[in-house]
Amino acid sequence: MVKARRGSGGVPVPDKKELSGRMPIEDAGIPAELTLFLSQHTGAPSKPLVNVGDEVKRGQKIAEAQGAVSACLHAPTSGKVKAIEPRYQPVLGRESDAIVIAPDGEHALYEGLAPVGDDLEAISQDKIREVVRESGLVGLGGAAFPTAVKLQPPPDKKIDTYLLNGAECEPYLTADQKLMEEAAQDIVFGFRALMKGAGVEKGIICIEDNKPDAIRAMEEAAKPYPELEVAVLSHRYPRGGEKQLIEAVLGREVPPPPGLPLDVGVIVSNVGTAHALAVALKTGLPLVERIVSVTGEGVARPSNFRALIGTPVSYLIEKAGGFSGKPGKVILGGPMMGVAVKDTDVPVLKGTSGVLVLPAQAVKSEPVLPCVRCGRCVEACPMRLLPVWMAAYAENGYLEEAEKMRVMDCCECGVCSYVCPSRRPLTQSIRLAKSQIAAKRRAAAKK
Amino acid sequence: MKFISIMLAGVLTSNFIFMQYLGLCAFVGISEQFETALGMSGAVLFVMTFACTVAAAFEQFILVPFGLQYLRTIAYILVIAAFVQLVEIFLKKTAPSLYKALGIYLPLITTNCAVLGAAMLNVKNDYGILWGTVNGLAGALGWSLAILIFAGIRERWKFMKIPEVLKGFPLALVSTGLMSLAFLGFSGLFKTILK
Amino acid sequence: MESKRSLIGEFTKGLIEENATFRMAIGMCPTLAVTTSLVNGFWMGVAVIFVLTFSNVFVSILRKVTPDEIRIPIFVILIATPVVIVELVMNAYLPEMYRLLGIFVPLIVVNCLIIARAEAFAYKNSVIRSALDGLGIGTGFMINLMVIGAIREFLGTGRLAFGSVAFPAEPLFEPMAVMLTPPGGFVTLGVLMAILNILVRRAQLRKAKASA
Amino acid sequence: MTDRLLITSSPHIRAPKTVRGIMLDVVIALVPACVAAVIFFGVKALMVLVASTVSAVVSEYLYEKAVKRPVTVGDFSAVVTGVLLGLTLPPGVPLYVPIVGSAFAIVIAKQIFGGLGTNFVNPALAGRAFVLAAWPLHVTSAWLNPLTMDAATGATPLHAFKGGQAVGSLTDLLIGNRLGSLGETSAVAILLGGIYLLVRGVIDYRIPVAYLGTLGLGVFVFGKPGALFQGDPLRGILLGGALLGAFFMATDYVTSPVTPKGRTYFGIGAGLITLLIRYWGDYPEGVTYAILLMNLATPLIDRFVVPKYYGYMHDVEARRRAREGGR
Repeated sequence: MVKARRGSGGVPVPDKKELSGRMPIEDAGIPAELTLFLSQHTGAPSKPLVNVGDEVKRGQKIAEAQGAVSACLHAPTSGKVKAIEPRYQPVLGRESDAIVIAPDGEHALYEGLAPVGDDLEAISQDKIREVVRESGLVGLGGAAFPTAVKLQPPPDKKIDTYLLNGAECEPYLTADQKLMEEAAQDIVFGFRALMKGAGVEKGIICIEDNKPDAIRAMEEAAKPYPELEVAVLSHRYPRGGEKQLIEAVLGREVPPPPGLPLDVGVIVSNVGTAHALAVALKTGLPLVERIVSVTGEGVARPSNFRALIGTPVSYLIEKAGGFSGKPGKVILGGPMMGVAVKDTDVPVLKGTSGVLVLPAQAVKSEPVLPCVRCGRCVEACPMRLLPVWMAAYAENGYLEEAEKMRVMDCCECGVCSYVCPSRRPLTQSIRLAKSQIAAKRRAAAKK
Repeated sequence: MKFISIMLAGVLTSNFIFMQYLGLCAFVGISEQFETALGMSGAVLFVMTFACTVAAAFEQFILVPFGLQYLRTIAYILVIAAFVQLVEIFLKKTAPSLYKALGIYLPLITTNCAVLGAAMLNVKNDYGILWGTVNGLAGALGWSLAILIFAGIRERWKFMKIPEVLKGFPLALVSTGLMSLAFLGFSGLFKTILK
Repeated sequence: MESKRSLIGEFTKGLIEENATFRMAIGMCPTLAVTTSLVNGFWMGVAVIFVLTFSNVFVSILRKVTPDEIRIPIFVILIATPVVIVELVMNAYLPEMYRLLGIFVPLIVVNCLIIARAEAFAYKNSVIRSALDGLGIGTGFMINLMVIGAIREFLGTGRLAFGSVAFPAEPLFEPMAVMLTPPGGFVTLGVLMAILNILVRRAQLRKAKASA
Repeated sequence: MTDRLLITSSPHIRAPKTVRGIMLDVVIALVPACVAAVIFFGVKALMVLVASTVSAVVSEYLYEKAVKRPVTVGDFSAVVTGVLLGLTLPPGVPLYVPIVGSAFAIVIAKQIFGGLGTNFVNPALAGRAFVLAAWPLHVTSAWLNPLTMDAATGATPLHAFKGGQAVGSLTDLLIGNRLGSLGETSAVAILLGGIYLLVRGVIDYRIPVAYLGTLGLGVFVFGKPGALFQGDPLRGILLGGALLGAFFMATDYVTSPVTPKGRTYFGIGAGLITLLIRYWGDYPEGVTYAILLMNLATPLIDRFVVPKYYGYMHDVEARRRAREGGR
C-alpha cells in the first residue's frame, strides 16, 4: 500500500457519503423514454446510424464516432427510435441533438454482441483498443473524455504509470465507492486490460481514506498482481482531480495547459471506466449503463442505481422514494463541480456519477460581501493560483491581467468559492473569464 | 556617518513626499500603474541625483564667484532643463532600450518640483557638491519608495468598490496622509547615535 | 481658440469654476506646504497672484513670436523672472515670512499651476484677458490657501492668529498638533476635496434630474 | 411538481465560515483582554472602551447614511475596530481621545475608501497613530496604577525597561499587574484570545509567530544590559503592545498579505521595524507604526511573493531549453 502525499491546496469538505454509502447497487429498471445525446463526451459529436422509426436492440450501435476525439453511442435497451431532435443538454447548458428511444420492455440483446474472453493473455493489445473504441468508452468520472484516445499516446511520450482513480473526493457521491466494494474483481480485470491496451507496466489504484471497505476490497482483488498497487489518499477535496491525483500519488506535476498527464508519463482513468471495459470484454456489452448515486438530504431514500444511459433524472428520483420535502436544487454530479438543472426531465449522461438533491432550506442564497482578502482561496487553490486577484480582474473586465495571472490554468474545482467567507462567486467569475479568453483566442486564431 | 544620516533622512525620516511635500503632482499623476511608477522612479533617481551634482557645481563655480546668488532660481531651472535635455539625447544615442523605458518620463521631470526642491535644499543646508549629490540620491530614493508603495495600493483600486467621485485626488491625498502618518514612526530614528 | 467670456468672467472663473486646487487639482505642493496658518496662506497667495499675472502677461505678449517647439523653456524663463522679483522683494520687506515659506517661494517656478495657465490660456489669448485670468486664478488659489490654512491653524493650535492678535484669545479645546504636520495637511485637503466632489456630484445629479 | 429549482453555478455548498461569523469570533476573542482591563483599571477603562466602540459604530452609521450607502454596522467590523482602538489607549485619557480616534479610524481610514475590504491600513492603528500625533501627551502619559486606579507618575514598564531598569516580575507581566495601555497589560488575557482565534481557524499562525519570533530573537541578539530589555526576549515580547499587535492587529485580513509566504514576510518585517523603532526611534513603542508600515508594504508583498503555480517547473525547463537552443 502506498501512502500518498498531501498535495497542494485543497480543503476539508463534509463527507455526506453516509447517506447512500450503505445502500447496495440496485438495477433502476427501464424508464418510459431514453434520451441519448450525440454530444455527451469531450470532443466532436457522434453521427447517428439510425433513423426515426427504426427498431433497435440493447447494445446496438446507434451513432458512430466522428473525428479524432469522439466516441460512439449504443442503445441501452430494445425499442423504437422515437425522435432525433434537439433536447436540453444540461452539461453544455444548451439544446443539443439527441436520439430518443421508446423502450419496448423486452430488453432484447443485440445479436451482434460477442464476448472477447476473460483471459487477458489471450487478448491482443490491438483487440483491447478496438473494444474500447467500439464500446463507446469514455471517462466515467465526469469529464467523459474518450478512453480510446488516452490509450494511444503519441510514440514520443513514454508512459510509465497508469492511475486508476477511485478517489471520489466530491461529497455525497458513492457510485465509485459502491462499485469498488461490489465489483472489485471486474475493476481489476478492466484496469489490467486498460494497462495492456496502453502498454503500461505499472498501475496504481488511488482511493481516499474515507472508503475503508473499498480499499480492502480493491487490495484483496489486486493482491495476485505484482504490477498493481493501492494508494491511499487523505480525504481532502479536490484530491481526485486528475492533476491533483498525479501530484499526490507520484509527486509529478502536469505542465500547464495544454499539457496533459501523458506529458509526465501518466494516464488516469476512472474505476467506472475500468469496470465498463471489463463488462465489454467479458460479455460483449458496450457502455450502455453506469452507476449513479441518487442522494442528498432532498431525496427520501438515497440509493445507488445501475441506470441505463439516457434515463430521466425524474425516474431515478422516483425510484429513490421521491423528494423529501421541497427540493431546492437538483445537481448532476457532486456538489462542488456538478451542474444544477432547471427541471428533472434531463437524462443521465455517460459522465453523470450522481444526482444530488438539496432541499430548499439548504440552498438559501446569502448576501455577497466585498472581498476581505482573508487569503483562504489562495491557500485552498490546488493549482496554486491566486483566485482572489483572478476573480477580481475577471469581474471588472481586465481579461489581459486575468490571463497573466494564469486564469487558464484554473481547473474550476470550486474550492475558492467554497471557502470564501464573503460568499463571492469566484469560480463563476473565473469560469466566465476563461470562456471569454478562449473565445478571444479562437477569434484570433481564425484571423 | 554623514552619508548614513543624509540617506536615512531622505528615504525615511524626511521623505520628500510624506514629510516635505515635494513632487506631489507627479506622485499623484503617475501612480496609477505600478509599471509606469517604476519607470518614473528610475528616471527621477537618475535625474535628481545628477541634477543636484550639476546644480551644486554651478553654484560653487559660477554663482558664488560672480556674486549672482540672487539669480539662483532662474539659473537652477535652466540648468536642470538643460541637463534633462542632455540626458535625453545621451540616452537616445547610447542606451536606446533605457531611453525607451524612461523617455516619456524625462520631460515631465523638468517641472517636477522635487528636483528643483532638492537642489534648493542643498543650498539651504550648505551641502556642497558631494553631499548635495548624496542628498539628491537620498531624496530620489525616498520619492521612489513613496510612489512605488502608493502605486501598489492604487493598483488595487481598479477592482475595488472605490467611490467613483472620490477616486483621483481626494483619495490620493487621504491615502498619502495615512501613509505619512505611518512614516511618522520613523521620526527621530538613529538621532541618538548620529548626533 | 480665443476665450469667449466677458472680461469679468475671465476673472471670476478662477474663483470657483476653474478653481486651481479643487477643480483642476494642480499646485498641490505649495498648497500643502504653506497652509499651516491663515497668514502664511495669504502671503503665499499674494506671491502666486503676482507671479501668475505677470507670467501670463509676458507669455501673452510674446505668444506670436514664440516658436512652438521651444515654448516650454521660454515659459519657464518668463515665469522665473517675476519669481525672482518676488523673492527679492519678500526677502527685503517680509524677511520673517520669506523664511517661513522657505523654498516654496522659488519653487513657484515649477508650480504646475503657472505653467498650466501659460500653456492653456495665456499662449492663446490677448494680454488683457491673460492678465485677468492670472488675477482670477491667483485670487482663487489664494482663497484656497487661506481656507485650508485657517482650518489647519484652528484645529492645530485651537485659534487663529493675525500677527500679534489671536482669536479666540485662549484655545477653545485641546489643539490637535497633528493638523500642522504633513499627515494632517494631506488628510485635510483630501477630505475638503472629497466633500466638494460629493456636493458637486449631487448638484449635477439634481440638475440632470431637473432637466430630464 | 418540481418547479422552481434553483440554478446557480457550482460549487453548490459553502464552508460554514462567514465574514460576520469571523468578526464575531474576533469580538469574542477580545473579551478576556477587555475584562482584564476593567479589573485592573476599573470604570475608567470601561469608559474608554465604550467611548471608542460606540464612536466607531456611530461614525460608520452616520457616514453611510450621509453618503447614502447601505448601512453595514451589522458585520461587526466597526465594533472590532472600536474595541481594538480602545485597547491601545492608556486608561486615563480624556474621553474625546477615543471618540475622535474611532471616528478617524472609521471615516478616514476605512469608509472614505468604500468600506469593508477597501482600506489599506488597519483602521484601529491609523486611529491610534492619529490621536498619538494629535495629543501626544495624553496618549503617552495618562497611566493609572493597576488595582488602586490612581494616576501614575512613573514611566511605563516599557519605558523603564527600555532604559535598562529591571521592572516587574514575570508573573505581574503575565497577569497584567502593571502600568500600560488597556490591552497591553495582561498577556494571559490576550494570549487566551489569540489562541481562541488560532483554534477557530480565524487567523493564520504565521503572522504572530513570525512577528513575535523576530522580535524575541532581535531583543536577544541586539539587547544588552542597559538597553533593549537587557536582551531578555520574553520581556521584549511581553512588555508593550507586541502581543496585542501580533494577534489582533497584524492579522487583520484586509491589510495583510493573502499568501502564506507573504504573511511570514509581513510578520518578520513588522518585527524588524518594531525593533528599529524601539531601539533607535523617537517613540517608546514601535508596534503601531511597524504594523502600519507593513500595511503599506502589503500590496507590494502581494505582488512579488506569489506561490509557484502548479506545473511551473515545466515552464522553467522549457525556458532553459529555449535559451540553450538559442546559443
